[in-house]
Amino acid sequence: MDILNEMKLEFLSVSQNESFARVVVASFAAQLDPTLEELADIKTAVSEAVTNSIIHGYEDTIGTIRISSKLYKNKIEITIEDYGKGIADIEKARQPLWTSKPELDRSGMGFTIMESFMDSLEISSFPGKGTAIRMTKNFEDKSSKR
Amino acid sequence: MDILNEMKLEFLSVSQNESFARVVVASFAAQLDPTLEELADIKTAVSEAVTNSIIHGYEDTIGTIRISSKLYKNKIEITIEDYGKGIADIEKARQPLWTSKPELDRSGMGFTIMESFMDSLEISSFPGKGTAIRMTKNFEDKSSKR
Amino acid sequence: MKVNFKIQNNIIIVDLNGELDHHMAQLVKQQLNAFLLKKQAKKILFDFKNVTFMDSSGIGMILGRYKELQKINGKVGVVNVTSNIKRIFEMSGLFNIIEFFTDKSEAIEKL
Amino acid sequence: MKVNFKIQNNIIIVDLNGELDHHMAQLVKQQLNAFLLKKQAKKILFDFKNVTFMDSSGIGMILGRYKELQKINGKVGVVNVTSNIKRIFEMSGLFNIIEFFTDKSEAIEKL
Ligand SMILES: Nc1ncnc2c1ncn2[C@@H]1O[C@H](COP(=O)(O)OP(=O)(O)O)[C@@H](O)[C@H]1O
Ligand SMILES: Nc1ncnc2c1ncn2[C@@H]1O[C@H](COP(=O)(O)OP(=O)(O)O)[C@@H](O)[C@H]1O
Repeated sequence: MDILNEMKLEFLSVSQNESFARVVVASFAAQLDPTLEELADIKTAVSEAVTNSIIHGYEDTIGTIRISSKLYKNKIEITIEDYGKGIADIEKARQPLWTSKPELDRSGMGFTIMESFMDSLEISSFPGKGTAIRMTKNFEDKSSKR
Repeated sequence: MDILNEMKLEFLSVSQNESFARVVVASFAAQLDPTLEELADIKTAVSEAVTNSIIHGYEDTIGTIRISSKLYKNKIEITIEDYGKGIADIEKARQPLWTSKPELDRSGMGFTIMESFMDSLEISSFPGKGTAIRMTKNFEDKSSKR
Repeated sequence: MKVNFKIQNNIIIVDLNGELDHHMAQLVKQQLNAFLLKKQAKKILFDFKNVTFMDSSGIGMILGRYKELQKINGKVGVVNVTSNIKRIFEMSGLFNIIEFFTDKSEAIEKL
Repeated sequence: MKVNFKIQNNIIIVDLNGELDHHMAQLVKQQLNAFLLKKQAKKILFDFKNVTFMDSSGIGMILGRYKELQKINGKVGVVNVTSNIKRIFEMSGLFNIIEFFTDKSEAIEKL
Protein backbone atom coordinates (compact mmCIF):
# COMPACT_ATOMS: atom_id res chain seq x y z
CA MET A 1 0.00 0.00 0.00
CA ASP A 2 1.20 3.52 -0.77
CA ILE A 3 2.53 5.63 2.09
CA LEU A 4 0.69 8.94 2.13
CA ASN A 5 2.79 10.65 4.77
CA GLU A 6 5.52 9.84 7.24
CA MET A 7 7.04 11.40 10.35
CA LYS A 8 9.57 10.69 13.07
CA LEU A 9 9.71 12.21 16.51
CA GLU A 10 12.39 11.97 19.18
CA PHE A 11 12.09 13.30 22.73
CA LEU A 12 13.31 12.82 26.29
CA SER A 13 11.74 10.31 28.67
CA VAL A 14 10.22 12.84 31.05
CA SER A 15 6.60 12.55 32.06
CA GLN A 16 5.48 15.94 30.73
CA ASN A 17 6.25 14.58 27.25
CA GLU A 18 3.46 12.00 27.55
CA SER A 19 0.84 14.55 26.60
CA PHE A 20 3.17 16.06 23.99
CA ALA A 21 3.53 12.65 22.30
CA ARG A 22 -0.24 12.17 22.26
CA VAL A 23 -0.82 15.57 20.66
CA VAL A 24 1.82 14.95 17.99
CA VAL A 25 0.51 11.56 16.92
CA ALA A 26 -3.12 12.68 17.09
CA SER A 27 -2.48 15.74 14.96
CA PHE A 28 -0.58 13.62 12.43
CA ALA A 29 -3.37 11.03 12.37
CA ALA A 30 -5.89 13.85 11.89
CA GLN A 31 -4.75 14.07 8.26
CA LEU A 32 -6.69 10.84 7.64
CA ASP A 33 -9.84 12.44 9.01
CA PRO A 34 -10.51 9.79 11.69
CA THR A 35 -13.58 9.76 13.92
CA LEU A 36 -13.24 11.23 17.42
CA GLU A 37 -13.33 7.74 18.86
CA GLU A 38 -10.58 6.47 16.55
CA LEU A 39 -8.47 9.47 17.59
CA ALA A 40 -9.11 8.80 21.28
CA ASP A 41 -8.06 5.15 20.81
CA ILE A 42 -4.79 6.18 19.19
CA LYS A 43 -4.04 8.76 21.88
CA THR A 44 -4.62 6.18 24.58
CA ALA A 45 -2.42 3.53 22.95
CA VAL A 46 0.41 6.04 22.38
CA SER A 47 0.12 7.22 25.94
CA GLU A 48 0.46 3.64 27.24
CA ALA A 49 3.54 2.86 25.17
CA VAL A 50 5.31 6.17 25.92
CA THR A 51 4.56 5.86 29.63
CA ASN A 52 6.01 2.34 29.61
CA SER A 53 9.24 3.57 28.03
CA ILE A 54 9.52 6.27 30.70
CA ILE A 55 8.66 4.12 33.70
CA HIS A 56 9.88 0.65 32.75
CA GLY A 57 12.35 1.28 29.94
CA TYR A 58 14.38 4.05 31.52
CA GLU A 59 13.24 3.75 35.14
CA ASP A 60 14.96 6.58 37.01
CA THR A 61 17.20 7.67 34.15
CA ILE A 62 16.48 9.98 31.25
CA GLY A 63 16.76 8.50 27.79
CA THR A 64 15.47 9.03 24.29
CA ILE A 65 12.10 7.84 23.01
CA ARG A 66 11.47 7.60 19.27
CA ILE A 67 8.09 7.54 17.60
CA SER A 68 7.65 7.01 13.92
CA SER A 69 4.39 6.95 12.08
CA LYS A 70 3.20 6.25 8.56
CA LEU A 71 -0.15 7.08 7.05
CA TYR A 72 -1.78 4.87 4.44
CA LYS A 73 -5.25 5.08 2.96
CA ASN A 74 -7.49 4.54 6.03
CA LYS A 75 -4.63 3.15 8.13
CA ILE A 76 -1.99 4.41 10.52
CA GLU A 77 1.16 2.62 11.65
CA ILE A 78 2.91 3.79 14.81
CA THR A 79 6.21 2.56 16.22
CA ILE A 80 7.42 3.57 19.68
CA GLU A 81 10.97 2.70 20.70
CA ASP A 82 13.21 3.08 23.70
CA TYR A 83 16.82 1.99 24.29
CA GLY A 84 16.29 1.07 27.91
CA LYS A 85 15.95 -2.01 30.06
CA GLY A 86 14.00 -4.25 27.71
CA ILE A 87 11.46 -6.97 28.55
CA ALA A 88 12.71 -10.42 29.52
CA ASP A 89 9.39 -12.27 29.25
CA ILE A 90 7.10 -10.71 26.65
CA GLU A 91 4.39 -13.35 27.09
CA LYS A 92 4.06 -12.50 30.76
CA ALA A 93 4.23 -8.75 30.13
CA ARG A 94 1.25 -8.95 27.76
CA GLN A 95 -1.02 -10.54 30.38
CA PRO A 96 -3.77 -8.33 31.76
CA LEU A 97 -3.08 -7.03 35.27
CA TRP A 98 0.54 -8.20 35.28
CA THR A 99 3.00 -5.51 36.26
CA SER A 100 6.58 -5.48 37.46
CA LYS A 101 5.99 -2.26 39.40
CA PRO A 102 2.88 -2.55 41.59
CA GLU A 103 4.60 -0.27 44.12
CA LEU A 104 4.38 2.56 41.58
CA ASP A 105 0.62 2.21 41.21
CA ARG A 106 0.90 0.46 37.84
CA SER A 107 -2.21 -1.46 36.92
CA GLY A 108 -0.68 -3.91 34.44
CA MET A 109 -3.32 -2.93 31.87
CA GLY A 110 -1.09 -1.06 29.40
CA PHE A 111 -0.56 -3.80 26.82
CA THR A 112 -4.15 -5.00 27.15
CA ILE A 113 -5.41 -1.50 26.34
CA MET A 114 -3.00 -1.09 23.40
CA GLU A 115 -4.16 -4.43 22.03
CA SER A 116 -7.84 -3.73 22.29
CA PHE A 117 -7.71 -0.11 21.08
CA MET A 118 -5.50 -0.81 18.07
CA ASP A 119 -5.89 -3.40 15.29
CA SER A 120 -2.45 -4.92 15.64
CA LEU A 121 0.34 -4.86 18.22
CA GLU A 122 3.85 -6.27 17.91
CA ILE A 123 6.38 -6.15 20.71
CA SER A 124 10.09 -6.63 20.08
CA SER A 125 12.38 -6.32 23.03
CA PHE A 126 15.90 -7.29 24.03
CA PRO A 127 16.93 -7.09 27.69
CA GLY A 128 19.54 -4.37 28.06
CA LYS A 129 18.93 -3.10 24.53
CA GLY A 130 15.43 -1.70 24.54
CA THR A 131 11.87 -2.17 23.37
CA ALA A 132 9.94 -1.41 20.20
CA ILE A 133 6.16 -1.45 19.97
CA ARG A 134 4.60 -1.48 16.51
CA MET A 135 0.87 -0.81 16.32
CA THR A 136 -1.55 -0.26 13.47
CA LYS A 137 -5.10 0.97 13.35
CA ASN A 138 -7.53 0.86 10.46
CA PHE A 139 -9.92 3.75 10.05
CA GLU A 140 -13.48 3.54 8.92
CA ASP A 141 -13.65 4.07 5.16
CA LYS A 142 -15.46 7.36 4.69
CA SER A 143 -15.54 7.18 0.89
CA SER A 144 -18.07 4.35 1.05
CA LYS A 145 -20.48 6.41 3.17
CA ARG A 146 -23.23 8.54 1.78
CA MET B 1 21.72 27.62 30.64
CA ASP B 2 20.17 24.27 31.52
CA ILE B 3 18.12 22.50 28.88
CA LEU B 4 14.71 21.65 30.33
CA ASN B 5 13.45 19.57 27.44
CA GLU B 6 14.41 18.62 23.93
CA MET B 7 12.74 17.13 20.85
CA LYS B 8 13.41 16.35 17.21
CA LEU B 9 10.87 15.95 14.44
CA GLU B 10 11.32 14.72 10.89
CA PHE B 11 8.65 14.80 8.19
CA LEU B 12 8.11 14.99 4.44
CA SER B 13 8.04 18.27 2.54
CA VAL B 14 4.36 18.18 1.63
CA SER B 15 2.19 21.20 2.27
CA GLN B 16 -0.28 19.47 4.61
CA ASN B 17 2.63 19.09 7.05
CA GLU B 18 2.87 22.87 7.49
CA SER B 19 0.04 22.89 10.00
CA PHE B 20 1.33 19.66 11.57
CA ALA B 21 4.73 21.30 12.19
CA ARG B 22 3.06 24.32 13.78
CA VAL B 23 1.00 22.18 16.13
CA VAL B 24 4.02 20.12 17.19
CA VAL B 25 6.24 23.08 18.00
CA ALA B 26 3.41 25.00 19.67
CA SER B 27 2.47 22.08 21.88
CA PHE B 28 6.12 21.58 22.83
CA ALA B 29 6.53 25.30 23.59
CA ALA B 30 3.35 25.17 25.68
CA GLN B 31 5.40 23.45 28.40
CA LEU B 32 6.96 26.85 29.14
CA ASP B 33 3.51 28.34 29.65
CA PRO B 34 3.88 31.13 27.05
CA THR B 35 1.27 33.82 26.45
CA LEU B 36 -1.12 33.32 23.55
CA GLU B 37 0.72 35.99 21.61
CA GLU B 38 4.10 34.38 22.16
CA LEU B 39 2.63 31.08 20.94
CA ALA B 40 1.16 32.74 17.86
CA ASP B 41 4.55 34.31 17.05
CA ILE B 42 6.28 30.93 17.25
CA LYS B 43 3.64 29.25 15.10
CA THR B 44 4.01 31.93 12.45
CA ALA B 45 7.83 31.75 12.38
CA VAL B 46 7.77 27.94 12.15
CA SER B 47 5.21 28.10 9.39
CA GLU B 48 7.41 30.50 7.38
CA ALA B 49 10.53 28.37 7.68
CA VAL B 50 8.77 25.08 6.93
CA THR B 51 6.97 26.58 3.93
CA ASN B 52 10.30 27.87 2.59
CA SER B 53 11.83 24.40 2.83
CA ILE B 54 8.87 22.98 0.91
CA ILE B 55 8.65 25.64 -1.78
CA HIS B 56 12.22 26.85 -2.19
CA GLY B 57 14.34 24.08 -0.69
CA TYR B 58 12.72 21.10 -2.38
CA GLU B 59 10.74 22.87 -5.11
CA ASP B 60 8.83 20.14 -6.94
CA THR B 61 10.49 17.21 -5.20
CA ILE B 62 9.69 15.60 -1.86
CA GLY B 63 12.43 15.66 0.74
CA THR B 64 12.87 15.51 4.47
CA ILE B 65 12.48 18.46 6.82
CA ARG B 66 13.96 18.29 10.32
CA ILE B 67 12.91 20.42 13.25
CA SER B 68 14.68 20.33 16.56
CA SER B 69 13.77 22.35 19.59
CA LYS B 70 15.17 22.94 23.05
CA LEU B 71 13.43 24.49 26.02
CA TYR B 72 15.30 26.59 28.56
CA LYS B 73 13.93 28.66 31.42
CA ASN B 74 11.78 31.27 29.61
CA LYS B 75 13.40 30.55 26.25
CA ILE B 76 12.87 28.30 23.24
CA GLU B 77 15.34 27.45 20.52
CA ILE B 78 14.06 26.06 17.22
CA THR B 79 16.11 24.79 14.28
CA ILE B 80 14.50 23.96 10.93
CA GLU B 81 16.59 22.20 8.30
CA ASP B 82 16.21 20.95 4.77
CA TYR B 83 18.67 19.21 2.45
CA GLY B 84 17.50 20.96 -0.68
CA LYS B 85 18.60 23.69 -3.05
CA GLY B 86 20.17 26.10 -0.58
CA ILE B 87 20.42 29.88 -0.76
CA ALA B 88 23.18 31.46 -2.84
CA ASP B 89 22.83 35.02 -1.54
CA ILE B 90 21.60 35.10 2.07
CA GLU B 91 21.85 38.90 2.34
CA LYS B 92 19.49 39.33 -0.55
CA ALA B 93 17.13 36.60 0.67
CA ARG B 94 16.69 38.39 4.02
CA GLN B 95 15.49 41.60 2.41
CA PRO B 96 11.80 42.41 2.87
CA LEU B 97 9.71 41.78 -0.23
CA TRP B 98 12.49 39.94 -2.05
CA THR B 99 11.43 36.61 -3.46
CA SER B 100 12.82 34.25 -6.10
CA LYS B 101 9.33 32.97 -6.87
CA PRO B 102 6.93 35.86 -7.48
CA GLU B 103 5.11 33.64 -10.00
CA LEU B 104 4.06 31.40 -7.10
CA ASP B 105 2.44 34.28 -5.19
CA ARG B 106 5.31 34.51 -2.72
CA SER B 107 5.43 37.84 -0.94
CA GLY B 108 9.11 37.83 0.05
CA MET B 109 8.12 38.55 3.65
CA GLY B 110 9.04 35.20 5.21
CA PHE B 111 12.43 36.07 6.69
CA THR B 112 11.23 39.53 7.73
CA ILE B 113 8.40 37.96 9.71
CA MET B 114 10.66 35.34 11.30
CA GLU B 115 13.07 38.09 12.33
CA SER B 116 10.47 40.33 13.87
CA PHE B 117 8.44 37.59 15.59
CA MET B 118 11.46 35.85 17.13
CA ASP B 119 14.32 37.27 19.19
CA SER B 120 17.11 35.86 17.07
CA LEU B 121 17.44 34.35 13.60
CA GLU B 122 20.47 32.68 12.04
CA ILE B 123 20.51 31.35 8.51
CA SER B 124 23.13 28.88 7.34
CA SER B 125 22.85 27.62 3.81
CA PHE B 126 25.01 25.95 1.18
CA PRO B 127 23.83 25.84 -2.43
CA GLY B 128 23.12 22.23 -3.36
CA LYS B 129 23.40 21.09 0.25
CA GLY B 130 20.50 22.71 2.08
CA THR B 131 19.44 25.33 4.56
CA ALA B 132 19.23 25.54 8.34
CA ILE B 133 17.33 28.26 10.19
CA ARG B 134 18.01 28.68 13.91
CA MET B 135 15.62 30.89 15.84
CA THR B 136 15.17 31.67 19.51
CA LYS B 137 12.44 33.40 21.43
CA ASN B 138 12.47 34.63 25.01
CA PHE B 139 9.28 34.37 27.00
CA GLU B 140 8.01 36.84 29.49
CA ASP B 141 9.21 35.86 32.97
CA LYS B 142 6.06 34.88 34.83
CA SER B 143 7.80 34.26 38.16
CA SER B 144 8.40 38.00 38.53
CA LYS B 145 4.70 38.78 38.18
CA ARG B 146 2.28 39.05 41.08
CA MET C 1 -4.67 19.01 34.89
CA LYS C 2 -5.96 20.82 37.92
CA VAL C 3 -7.15 19.04 41.06
CA ASN C 4 -9.44 20.43 43.69
CA PHE C 5 -10.27 18.82 47.02
CA LYS C 6 -13.38 19.37 49.04
CA ILE C 7 -14.78 17.58 52.07
CA GLN C 8 -18.47 16.86 52.22
CA ASN C 9 -20.26 14.32 54.41
CA ASN C 10 -16.82 13.06 55.58
CA ILE C 11 -15.90 12.23 51.98
CA ILE C 12 -12.91 13.74 50.22
CA ILE C 13 -14.26 14.80 46.86
CA VAL C 14 -11.51 14.95 44.26
CA ASP C 15 -12.50 17.15 41.36
CA LEU C 16 -10.28 16.10 38.43
CA ASN C 17 -9.79 18.45 35.48
CA GLY C 18 -8.06 17.65 32.17
CA GLU C 19 -5.99 14.63 31.14
CA LEU C 20 -5.33 11.91 33.69
CA ASP C 21 -2.13 10.28 32.44
CA HIS C 22 0.90 9.03 34.38
CA HIS C 23 2.30 12.56 34.74
CA MET C 24 -0.92 13.84 36.26
CA ALA C 25 -1.68 10.67 38.22
CA GLN C 26 1.56 11.18 40.14
CA LEU C 27 0.63 14.76 41.01
CA VAL C 28 -2.86 13.76 42.09
CA LYS C 29 -1.48 10.95 44.23
CA GLN C 30 0.99 13.22 46.02
CA GLN C 31 -1.53 15.95 46.72
CA LEU C 32 -4.18 13.49 47.76
CA ASN C 33 -1.89 11.66 50.17
CA ALA C 34 -0.88 14.93 51.81
CA PHE C 35 -4.53 15.90 52.13
CA LEU C 36 -5.49 12.48 53.51
CA LEU C 37 -2.84 12.75 56.23
CA LYS C 38 -4.19 16.10 57.36
CA LYS C 39 -7.89 15.31 57.18
CA GLN C 40 -8.08 11.71 58.33
CA ALA C 41 -11.03 10.92 56.08
CA LYS C 42 -11.79 7.33 55.10
CA LYS C 43 -13.71 7.87 51.89
CA ILE C 44 -12.65 9.32 48.54
CA LEU C 45 -14.94 10.19 45.63
CA PHE C 46 -13.29 10.93 42.27
CA ASP C 47 -15.37 13.22 40.09
CA PHE C 48 -14.55 12.57 36.41
CA LYS C 49 -16.90 15.21 35.01
CA ASN C 50 -14.09 17.32 33.55
CA VAL C 51 -11.65 14.56 32.65
CA THR C 52 -11.02 14.58 28.89
CA PHE C 53 -8.54 11.70 28.76
CA MET C 54 -7.49 8.76 30.92
CA ASP C 55 -5.14 5.83 30.35
CA SER C 56 -4.17 2.89 32.56
CA SER C 57 -2.17 5.19 34.84
CA GLY C 58 -5.49 6.58 36.01
CA ILE C 59 -6.66 3.05 36.79
CA GLY C 60 -3.46 2.41 38.74
CA MET C 61 -3.83 5.60 40.72
CA ILE C 62 -7.42 4.81 41.75
CA LEU C 63 -6.59 1.18 42.51
CA GLY C 64 -3.68 2.39 44.63
CA ARG C 65 -5.95 4.62 46.70
CA TYR C 66 -8.45 1.77 47.01
CA LYS C 67 -5.77 -0.53 48.42
CA GLU C 68 -4.59 2.05 50.93
CA LEU C 69 -8.08 2.85 52.15
CA GLN C 70 -8.96 -0.83 52.43
CA LYS C 71 -6.37 -1.12 55.19
CA ILE C 72 -8.33 1.34 57.30
CA ASN C 73 -11.74 0.08 56.21
CA GLY C 74 -12.30 3.04 53.90
CA LYS C 75 -13.99 3.31 50.53
CA VAL C 76 -13.36 4.68 47.05
CA GLY C 77 -16.05 5.84 44.65
CA VAL C 78 -16.14 7.29 41.15
CA VAL C 79 -18.76 9.52 39.54
CA ASN C 80 -19.48 11.07 36.13
CA VAL C 81 -17.45 8.69 33.98
CA THR C 82 -17.97 9.24 30.24
CA SER C 83 -17.96 6.66 27.47
CA ASN C 84 -14.36 6.41 26.35
CA ILE C 85 -12.99 6.37 29.86
CA LYS C 86 -15.72 3.95 30.91
CA ARG C 87 -14.33 1.36 28.51
CA ILE C 88 -10.98 1.51 30.29
CA PHE C 89 -12.63 1.09 33.68
CA GLU C 90 -14.59 -1.88 32.37
CA MET C 91 -11.58 -3.59 30.78
CA SER C 92 -9.60 -3.45 33.98
CA GLY C 93 -12.39 -4.82 36.14
CA LEU C 94 -12.53 -1.76 38.37
CA PHE C 95 -16.31 -1.77 38.24
CA ASN C 96 -16.20 -4.90 40.42
CA ILE C 97 -14.32 -3.46 43.35
CA ILE C 98 -15.08 0.24 43.35
CA GLU C 99 -18.45 1.95 43.66
CA PHE C 100 -19.65 3.75 40.57
CA PHE C 101 -22.26 6.48 40.58
CA THR C 102 -23.90 8.48 37.87
CA ASP C 103 -25.13 11.24 40.12
CA LYS C 104 -22.90 13.23 42.43
CA SER C 105 -25.35 13.96 45.22
CA GLU C 106 -26.41 10.31 45.24
CA ALA C 107 -22.72 9.38 45.46
CA ILE C 108 -22.15 11.69 48.42
CA GLU C 109 -25.14 10.23 50.18
CA LYS C 110 -24.50 6.55 49.54
CA LEU C 111 -20.71 6.09 49.48
CA MET D 1 -9.76 25.64 6.09
CA LYS D 2 -13.08 25.96 4.35
CA VAL D 3 -13.82 28.62 1.77
CA ASN D 4 -17.20 29.90 0.76
CA PHE D 5 -17.94 32.26 -2.11
CA LYS D 6 -20.90 34.55 -2.41
CA ILE D 7 -21.68 37.38 -4.79
CA GLN D 8 -23.23 40.53 -3.44
CA ASN D 9 -23.30 43.97 -5.05
CA ASN D 10 -21.07 42.56 -7.84
CA ILE D 11 -18.40 41.70 -5.29
CA ILE D 12 -17.10 38.18 -4.76
CA ILE D 13 -17.13 37.74 -1.01
CA VAL D 14 -14.61 35.14 0.09
CA ASP D 15 -15.46 33.79 3.49
CA LEU D 16 -12.24 32.29 4.86
CA ASN D 17 -12.36 29.76 7.69
CA GLY D 18 -9.42 28.36 9.66
CA GLU D 19 -5.70 28.67 9.06
CA LEU D 20 -4.49 30.53 5.97
CA ASP D 21 -1.04 29.07 5.33
CA HIS D 22 0.65 28.10 2.05
CA HIS D 23 -1.31 24.84 1.82
CA MET D 24 -4.63 26.64 2.17
CA ALA D 25 -3.60 29.69 0.16
CA GLN D 26 -3.06 27.40 -2.85
CA LEU D 27 -6.53 25.88 -2.48
CA VAL D 28 -8.15 29.29 -2.08
CA LYS D 29 -6.32 30.60 -5.14
CA GLN D 30 -7.41 27.68 -7.31
CA GLN D 31 -11.03 27.83 -6.27
CA LEU D 32 -11.14 31.59 -6.51
CA ASN D 33 -9.66 31.67 -9.99
CA ALA D 34 -12.18 29.11 -11.21
CA PHE D 35 -14.98 31.14 -9.66
CA LEU D 36 -13.64 34.40 -11.16
CA LEU D 37 -13.60 32.89 -14.64
CA LYS D 38 -17.23 31.87 -14.37
CA LYS D 39 -18.57 35.00 -12.74
CA GLN D 40 -16.60 37.77 -14.39
CA ALA D 41 -16.64 39.93 -11.27
CA LYS D 42 -14.02 42.65 -10.81
CA LYS D 43 -14.04 42.99 -7.05
CA ILE D 44 -13.05 40.59 -4.30
CA LEU D 45 -13.64 41.04 -0.58
CA PHE D 46 -11.81 38.69 1.78
CA ASP D 47 -13.62 38.19 5.06
CA PHE D 48 -11.11 37.29 7.80
CA LYS D 49 -13.66 36.92 10.57
CA ASN D 50 -13.02 33.21 11.04
CA VAL D 51 -9.33 33.09 10.21
CA THR D 52 -7.36 31.86 13.21
CA PHE D 53 -3.90 31.95 11.66
CA MET D 54 -2.15 33.58 8.71
CA ASP D 55 1.46 33.74 7.59
CA SER D 56 3.14 35.45 4.62
CA SER D 57 1.57 32.95 2.21
CA GLY D 58 -1.74 34.68 2.93
CA ILE D 59 -0.15 38.02 2.05
CA GLY D 60 1.18 36.55 -1.19
CA MET D 61 -2.20 35.10 -2.11
CA ILE D 62 -4.00 38.41 -1.59
CA LEU D 63 -1.28 40.38 -3.35
CA GLY D 64 -1.51 37.94 -6.26
CA ARG D 65 -5.26 38.50 -6.61
CA TYR D 66 -4.69 42.27 -6.35
CA LYS D 67 -2.19 42.17 -9.22
CA GLU D 68 -4.53 40.13 -11.41
CA LEU D 69 -7.51 42.36 -10.78
CA GLN D 70 -5.46 45.49 -11.38
CA LYS D 71 -5.07 44.40 -15.00
CA ILE D 72 -8.81 44.62 -15.49
CA ASN D 73 -9.26 47.67 -13.27
CA GLY D 74 -10.68 45.62 -10.43
CA LYS D 75 -10.30 45.94 -6.67
CA VAL D 76 -9.45 43.87 -3.63
CA GLY D 77 -10.67 44.52 -0.10
CA VAL D 78 -10.25 42.89 3.28
CA VAL D 79 -12.56 42.97 6.30
CA ASN D 80 -12.55 41.75 9.92
CA VAL D 81 -8.81 41.42 10.42
CA THR D 82 -7.85 40.67 14.02
CA SER D 83 -4.77 41.81 15.92
CA ASN D 84 -2.15 39.16 15.27
CA ILE D 85 -2.92 38.92 11.58
CA LYS D 86 -3.12 42.71 11.36
CA ARG D 87 0.56 42.95 12.32
CA ILE D 88 1.46 40.78 9.33
CA PHE D 89 -0.60 42.94 7.00
CA GLU D 90 1.07 46.05 8.41
CA MET D 91 4.61 44.70 8.13
CA SER D 92 4.17 43.84 4.49
CA GLY D 93 2.70 47.23 3.54
CA LEU D 94 -0.56 45.75 2.30
CA PHE D 95 -2.53 48.45 4.07
CA ASN D 96 -1.19 50.89 1.47
CA ILE D 97 -2.49 49.20 -1.63
CA ILE D 98 -5.55 47.28 -0.56
CA GLU D 99 -8.73 48.61 1.02
CA PHE D 100 -9.32 47.64 4.62
CA PHE D 101 -12.69 47.71 6.31
CA THR D 102 -13.82 47.00 9.82
CA ASP D 103 -17.46 46.53 8.95
CA LYS D 104 -18.70 44.08 6.36
CA SER D 105 -21.78 45.94 5.14
CA GLU D 106 -19.72 49.11 4.84
CA ALA D 107 -17.16 47.12 2.84
CA ILE D 108 -19.81 45.78 0.48
CA GLU D 109 -21.16 49.27 -0.04
CA LYS D 110 -17.89 51.13 -0.51
CA LEU D 111 -15.47 48.72 -2.20
N1 LIG E 1 9.20 -0.18 27.32
C1 LIG E 1 9.34 -1.11 28.28
N2 LIG E 1 10.56 -1.40 28.78
C2 LIG E 1 10.72 -2.36 29.74
N3 LIG E 1 9.70 -3.07 30.25
C3 LIG E 1 8.46 -2.83 29.80
C4 LIG E 1 8.22 -1.86 28.79
N4 LIG E 1 6.89 -1.85 28.54
C5 LIG E 1 6.35 -2.78 29.34
N5 LIG E 1 7.28 -3.38 30.11
C6 LIG E 1 7.04 -4.47 31.08
O1 LIG E 1 5.78 -5.06 30.81
C7 LIG E 1 4.93 -4.99 31.97
C8 LIG E 1 3.48 -4.85 31.57
O2 LIG E 1 3.27 -3.61 30.92
P1 LIG E 1 1.83 -2.95 30.93
O3 LIG E 1 0.83 -3.95 30.48
O4 LIG E 1 1.88 -1.68 30.15
O5 LIG E 1 1.53 -2.64 32.47
P2 LIG E 1 2.13 -1.57 33.50
O6 LIG E 1 2.81 -0.48 32.73
O7 LIG E 1 0.95 -1.08 34.23
O8 LIG E 1 3.10 -2.31 34.37
C9 LIG E 1 5.49 -3.84 32.78
O9 LIG E 1 5.15 -3.94 34.13
C10 LIG E 1 6.99 -3.98 32.51
O10 LIG E 1 7.56 -4.95 33.34
N1 LIG F 1 14.80 26.75 2.67
C1 LIG F 1 15.16 27.48 1.58
N2 LIG F 1 15.81 26.89 0.54
C2 LIG F 1 16.16 27.61 -0.54
N3 LIG F 1 15.91 28.92 -0.70
C3 LIG F 1 15.27 29.57 0.30
C4 LIG F 1 14.86 28.89 1.48
N4 LIG F 1 14.26 29.77 2.31
C5 LIG F 1 14.28 30.96 1.65
N5 LIG F 1 14.89 30.85 0.45
C6 LIG F 1 15.14 31.95 -0.53
O1 LIG F 1 14.99 33.18 0.16
C7 LIG F 1 13.99 33.97 -0.49
C8 LIG F 1 13.28 34.84 0.53
O2 LIG F 1 12.54 34.04 1.44
P1 LIG F 1 11.28 34.64 2.20
O3 LIG F 1 11.69 35.93 2.83
O4 LIG F 1 10.75 33.61 3.10
O5 LIG F 1 10.23 34.98 1.06
P2 LIG F 1 9.34 34.04 0.10
O6 LIG F 1 9.24 32.67 0.69
O7 LIG F 1 8.03 34.72 0.08
O8 LIG F 1 10.01 34.02 -1.24
C9 LIG F 1 13.11 32.98 -1.19
O9 LIG F 1 12.41 33.57 -2.26
C10 LIG F 1 14.13 31.93 -1.67
O10 LIG F 1 14.77 32.34 -2.83
